[in-house]
Amino acid sequence: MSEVVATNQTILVVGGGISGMTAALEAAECGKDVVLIEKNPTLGGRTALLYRYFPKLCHPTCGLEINLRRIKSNSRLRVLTLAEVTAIAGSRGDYTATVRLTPRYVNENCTACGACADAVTATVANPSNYNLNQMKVAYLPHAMAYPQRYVLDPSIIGTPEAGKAKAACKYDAIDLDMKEQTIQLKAGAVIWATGWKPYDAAKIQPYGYDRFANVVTSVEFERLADPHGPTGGKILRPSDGKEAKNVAFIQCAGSRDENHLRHCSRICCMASLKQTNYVRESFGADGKSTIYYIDIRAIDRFEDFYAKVLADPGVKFVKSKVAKIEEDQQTGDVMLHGVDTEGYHRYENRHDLAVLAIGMEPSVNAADIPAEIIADSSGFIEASAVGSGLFGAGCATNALDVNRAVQSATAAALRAIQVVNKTARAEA
Amino acid sequence: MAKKEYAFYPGCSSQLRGSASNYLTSVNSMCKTLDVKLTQIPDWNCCGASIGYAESGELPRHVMNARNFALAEKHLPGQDVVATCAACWLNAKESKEKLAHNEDLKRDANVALKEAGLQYQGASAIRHMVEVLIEDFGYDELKKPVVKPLEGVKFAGYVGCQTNRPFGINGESFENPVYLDKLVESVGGEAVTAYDQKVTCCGGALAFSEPDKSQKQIRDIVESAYDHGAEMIVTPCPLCQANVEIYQSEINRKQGTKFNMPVLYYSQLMTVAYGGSAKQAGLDGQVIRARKLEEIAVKVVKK
Amino acid sequence: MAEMKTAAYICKGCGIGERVNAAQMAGIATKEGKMNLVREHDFLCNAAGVQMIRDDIAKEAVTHVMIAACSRRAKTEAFQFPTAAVARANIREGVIWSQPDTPEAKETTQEMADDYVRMGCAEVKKMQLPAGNPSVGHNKRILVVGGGVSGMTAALEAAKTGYDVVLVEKAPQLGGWTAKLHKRVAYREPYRDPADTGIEQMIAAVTAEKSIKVYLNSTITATSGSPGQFSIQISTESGSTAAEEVGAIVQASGFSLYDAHKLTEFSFGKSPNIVDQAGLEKLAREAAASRQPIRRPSDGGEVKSVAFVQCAGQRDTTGRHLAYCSGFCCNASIKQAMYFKDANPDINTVVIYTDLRTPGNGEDFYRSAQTKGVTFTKGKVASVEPTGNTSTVRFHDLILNEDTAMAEVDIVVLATGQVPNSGIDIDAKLNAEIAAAAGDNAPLEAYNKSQAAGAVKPISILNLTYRQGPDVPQLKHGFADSHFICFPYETRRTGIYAAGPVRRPMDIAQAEEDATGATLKAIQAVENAELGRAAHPRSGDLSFPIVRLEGCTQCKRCTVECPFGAIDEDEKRYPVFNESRCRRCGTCMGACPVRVISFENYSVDTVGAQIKAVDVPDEFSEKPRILILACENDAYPALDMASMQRNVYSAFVRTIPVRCLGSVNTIWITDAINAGYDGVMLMGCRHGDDYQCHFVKGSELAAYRMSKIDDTLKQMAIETERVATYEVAITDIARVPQLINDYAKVIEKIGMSPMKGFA
Amino acid sequence: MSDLNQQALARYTNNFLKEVEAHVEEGEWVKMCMQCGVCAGSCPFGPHWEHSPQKLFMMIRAGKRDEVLRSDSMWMCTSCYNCVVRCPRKLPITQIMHGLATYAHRLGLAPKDQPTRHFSALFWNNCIKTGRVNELKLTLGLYFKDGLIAGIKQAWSLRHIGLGMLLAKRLNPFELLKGHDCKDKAGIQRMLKKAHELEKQRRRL
Repeated sequence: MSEVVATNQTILVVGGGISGMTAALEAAECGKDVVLIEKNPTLGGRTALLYRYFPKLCHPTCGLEINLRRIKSNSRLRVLTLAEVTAIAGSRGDYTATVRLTPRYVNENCTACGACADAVTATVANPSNYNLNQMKVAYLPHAMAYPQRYVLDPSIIGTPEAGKAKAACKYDAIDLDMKEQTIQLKAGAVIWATGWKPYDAAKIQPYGYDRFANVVTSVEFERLADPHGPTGGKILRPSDGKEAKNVAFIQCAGSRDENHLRHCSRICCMASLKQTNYVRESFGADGKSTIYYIDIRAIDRFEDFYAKVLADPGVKFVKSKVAKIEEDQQTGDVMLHGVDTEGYHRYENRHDLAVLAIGMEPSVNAADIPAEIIADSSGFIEASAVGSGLFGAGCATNALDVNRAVQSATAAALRAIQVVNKTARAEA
Repeated sequence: MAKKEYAFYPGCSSQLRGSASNYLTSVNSMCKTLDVKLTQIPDWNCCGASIGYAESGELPRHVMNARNFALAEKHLPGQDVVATCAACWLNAKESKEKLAHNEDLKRDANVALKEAGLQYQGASAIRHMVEVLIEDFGYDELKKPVVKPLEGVKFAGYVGCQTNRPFGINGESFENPVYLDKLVESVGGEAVTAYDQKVTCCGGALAFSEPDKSQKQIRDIVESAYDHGAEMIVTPCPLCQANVEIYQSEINRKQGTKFNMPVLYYSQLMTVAYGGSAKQAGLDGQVIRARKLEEIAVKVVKK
Repeated sequence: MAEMKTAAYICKGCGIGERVNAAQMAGIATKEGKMNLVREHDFLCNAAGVQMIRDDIAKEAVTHVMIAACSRRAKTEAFQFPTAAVARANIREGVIWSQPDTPEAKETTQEMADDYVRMGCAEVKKMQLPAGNPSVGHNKRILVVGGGVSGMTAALEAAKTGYDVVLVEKAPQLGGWTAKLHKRVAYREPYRDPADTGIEQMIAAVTAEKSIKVYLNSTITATSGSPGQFSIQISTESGSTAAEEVGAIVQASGFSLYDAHKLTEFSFGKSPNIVDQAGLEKLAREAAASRQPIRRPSDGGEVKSVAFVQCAGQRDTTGRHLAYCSGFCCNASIKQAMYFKDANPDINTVVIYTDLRTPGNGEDFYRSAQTKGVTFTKGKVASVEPTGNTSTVRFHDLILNEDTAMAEVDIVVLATGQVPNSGIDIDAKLNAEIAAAAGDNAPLEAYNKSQAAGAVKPISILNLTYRQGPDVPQLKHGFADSHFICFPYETRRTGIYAAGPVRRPMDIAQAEEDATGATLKAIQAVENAELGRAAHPRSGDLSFPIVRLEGCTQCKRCTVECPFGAIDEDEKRYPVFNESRCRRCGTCMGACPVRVISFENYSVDTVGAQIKAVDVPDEFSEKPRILILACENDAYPALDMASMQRNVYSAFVRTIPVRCLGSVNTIWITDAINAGYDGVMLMGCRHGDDYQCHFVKGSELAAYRMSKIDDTLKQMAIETERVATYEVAITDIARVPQLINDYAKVIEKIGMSPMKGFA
Repeated sequence: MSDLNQQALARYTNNFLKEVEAHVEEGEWVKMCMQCGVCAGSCPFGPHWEHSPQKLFMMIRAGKRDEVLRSDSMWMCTSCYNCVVRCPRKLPITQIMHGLATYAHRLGLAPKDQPTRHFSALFWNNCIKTGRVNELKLTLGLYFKDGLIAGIKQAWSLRHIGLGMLLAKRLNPFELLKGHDCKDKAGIQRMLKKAHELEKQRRRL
């Protein structure tokens, strides 16, 4: 990895999700040298873990395929995975980033043939499915993983499992002696695109996410609908594997709430509207969805999509912040308690599954960003702070949908180019 | 362990032959074992309770509590004020917070207090006895003096409202606090952790004015305890204890149920576990006798 | 061009060596493939293997490389050889991972592998290394159309990046809508109060920037050329026409406010006290200028009560008004309510909404308004009735569930929406012409009639001289936007990027971000154009369509069907290709009935040869052959990933990836049928409203063409089932194998093709 | 003007909201409600409320003074604080409900026969008389609020409860004559008298 050369005309992009990939590609396709840093073993970020996008119901992996092809064919763009930026020193036009590289224990010889995975027996929770299922300790993160190279879970190093994996590899691709290393990279500008994470649902105590098996988050529900997911795309509820035909969607789970996230996470309404389609897709007329909401925020042209769902007889809308969820300890069903405030109607509704439209928070706490940034009360950073050569992109800057995240990333790429062009002109 | 001293605010119901007098009895025994010295705040007065609102208004309510603080500051300086009654604790704590965050309110309160020759600074903290046990001792410390573990007795930990909301015990959640379960386990009892009515309101404040409505609450609370196989209910709140215990017969009479579920204070469990007698544990104060505890209480401890 | 020297490399890694007979494949490459050089390797993608190929290219002068190993999607970087034409035979995912590892399957698996080697050899021999585009443009100036916040942002950002700018604004001054605002919505921490627009400073910056040339009072009368070489005609305020050369265009033509007069129930126009949001901004600016509080327009009386009617003429389900939400209006009304509250807290300000939409930190702005005493009520407004100097606002309070009213309201503000200034909608005519080119004239006649009947024609923004029409294609509701979620700037006119509210309803903050992004794309376009490189999604592709005009029949199909309007027509109706506009999808190639259009590395022959190379067993073999033409963007990856999951499918299929289903020329189908294939499956992306085709129209056009192929088949006395088209998504890892196996059963049912042995 | 217009004059104006903000404890929070309804759904006595808290807040903003102040809804509050801990806008709803009740009581608009209204007043007066609550007098006081006969009936119907408490030594019949009290009763009275005066000024009553 240390062969990565970077100068103060290089653009460093931190985060390999849709925003980071976009920023990196747009800059590289303008002819700039870019280094893309991702802390996970694969690029793709959160969108790679979504089944469909609203409002087109198209598939995130479709766009990922194109972006990966762009990355593979662009020699100006270098990608470091399992890499984390621990410090950024310097100033606009002249930064030095310290990057920690975590060992993958698999080198570039790997052909992704899968022999190591066949050989090992131990399993760990699978983060690509939000830990809803287990995976082998030698694994390809997911079918679209890039680099298309296996990973050994660090927990098996020094155990017989590691030996099994090594023995199974014909291509000398497994290197158990890999050590963590730290490298320094120069950069003229930095694009910070570390994205978002779902708010910790267990903190929303009245909904009992930590107590009731059949209360899941919207991101977990995406995995249930995805053919690559833990249920092979069948919407089965966790408690007993029963088909979840009657699903409750609870909006503002963490968002718009001074006890949790003060901001509105923007995407959750659309995500739930989208997910009602999964329910109908799977169960047809038997599929019933109920959306409990405060305000449906289907901004601009998304209104069309909202109108479509409104017209669906299988979907009910209840203007209410659900007060609490109880579990029917016999059946495992969830009972929702609350009041429909449009005319004051009290309800106690039974559902197979409750999906919390979980809020977005920045995945890296502003305080932990190893550089000078300006953050707001929710921890989102300013996209273009005056005088700085570090630019925010995507959901690190605000709660954004994919389309807006990509716009933001494209804008960030230009801002970064402006810095390195200046340096280039100065040095020319 | 070193002697711990607190300014004690027992509250009206704990007074001699008051509805929670047995609470006080057991607290005293428990504290004796734990080597805790409780000194009553001289001439303490009623907290005004939440229900007094119709005529109290804001300032008078806070002044009532400010008086108790002022007395504690004056006579027992440096000592935390400890309440055993949930309502006393809540109202005192609420007043303290209000007075701390509203200078005008504090000034007015002191103008009123002056009439009683007192002054409020806000020096002493207000804590519930449960906080003292958990924070100043901790479950492991509380385990040590146990000589008669309450083996085989199933307790439903009924937390109720006012020790739980809006302030609650540090580190506990509003919807599923577990400190009573932990206390039960630390004295060797069996906690019914799946008990799902632990934070349901017993309607205590309206027990007199809206008996039917509050008795419906009590019915849910007791029924669920039975459903989960509990033999007794344990609670930290005298109002909850009184309501949930004494109205069972009334509910039986009206609705033909056969409720006979003892309702105890955590302090009674601990007193018995620490080897205290039924009397020291105030078990004679039960309207519904806690036979199993009484049996344990009379058992001779083999040294 | 150096003479062709071909080499085939057979990899035995990842179990290929164990599952199939590599030596036999090598033999086929030599004998049938006629490869000059054939090598087997145990582990072709490792350093040694790759070096071997590099050496052959360097020392043995190999110009054409055929690699029989894993899918072209795997080890892409390792097998990149810039100086050689490269074809990949997909033996791993396409054969051994898609077939069961059983003795029974061994024979058919080997046949598959052998065929893919044959196909790879046939393809590579027809390929040429792209020589690059001869007619590239070098102009790097950026034209910005529109002098509002979006346009000025684009101009300033381009200048900052070191590019010259020409900015054309139709109004006599810069500033657009923003210049008409008193204040803007809070856009940064603490999101509490209305903020200064800063428009004057922005205008000053644009005026002061030497690299920005500003035309005011001017419109664009003609835009011709292509990225790197656009020629612009500008009619200027003096009336004279100026000419400018630019390399790329940012269209920031903004929006118009929806005409509130259409909202008769709200009595707009019946009283000066009923205004739209722009109207209130005007009042606020005048008041601020005279240091007075906002007064009642009708009589200058004191304002005691103001009502804001949200979604006025928006989110309309009756079809009479705007169907969409403009997104910015809730925050705008909150801001305007603050104008009053900040001046005098005793003024009643009531915002009547159905859903309050303040995403992100807008929630803080909403909270701030509540703190200031703005009342929000969820209700549906029925009517606004002016009487004297006040109005009564009747509405249904959705919370209290009752019909109610506010009386003696001094000012009523209607929150109307944004209507994009996107020029002329070209698609109606274009679709008619596509039909006409395919022999169906009805739609075009209908269209011409409607025009003759005097359908209102909006004014064009760009006046493109493109054959397909004067403006960029529009999406639903007239927005000149890209349809893509992942690729918001990929409009259908290469080098022309829409920015700001013309793309989607948006507020100032979003418009600034959007314009900055669009500017990058414009800059990228001029950089690519200079190098003759394709833009997204085939970024960096140096190939371009080459036409043999001598064979052309001027049928116009390529010129009307090109999704990117890359092809114009000369006076003799011959196609004129603008390579820099081209996105290399091959739709023109698929459209051409006489097959005179091809790319150097992707042509009628590169695919045709593969089809013909397959060894088709005779009708008694009970081994049908099914050709799959699969979109390389979605269907082909789906097949790969199905194999990664070891989802088994029929051994009778032979798959060829295509750039887009739009590039499929019907000759390939007839070739296949004539060659004795028993069936053809076409797999492309979803088309229609929510199309997923990366080239927008490709899969739609393919479906259109295939709907016509049935007649051809009937003429050949072939069952129509022998050609089937499928919409396939990249996630269909279980469905695709199922489709294949079901189709194999269909073929089994209708029996082997009668055409076998005639080829 | 139609009577709808007559009403409409008062509707959705600040008047009543401002009145509540001035005179009701924590009243300044009413405007912050966003009508999510979590309070309504969280209340254990919810089914007994004619108007839920969030609806009361909307009614205040809509200027429905009489309907709000004459309502017995806020008297249903059990002070369980469920609404308070769940409110996404952190409104002190319990206190607001008490505040509204207190205000309605002061204005004499609260329902005459509202039992909680009666008990609440009784409780306060009981506890300030001696500085400490006299449980027996309090109880009996409530029973006999509707006269002697009704009281005896009530007491009789609940006699076994009293008996149980008596046997458990948790009820003292002699409290009727003399119960617990504070020594400085006089001081407490003076203190509260002052406090009430100040309260009047603070709430501009």
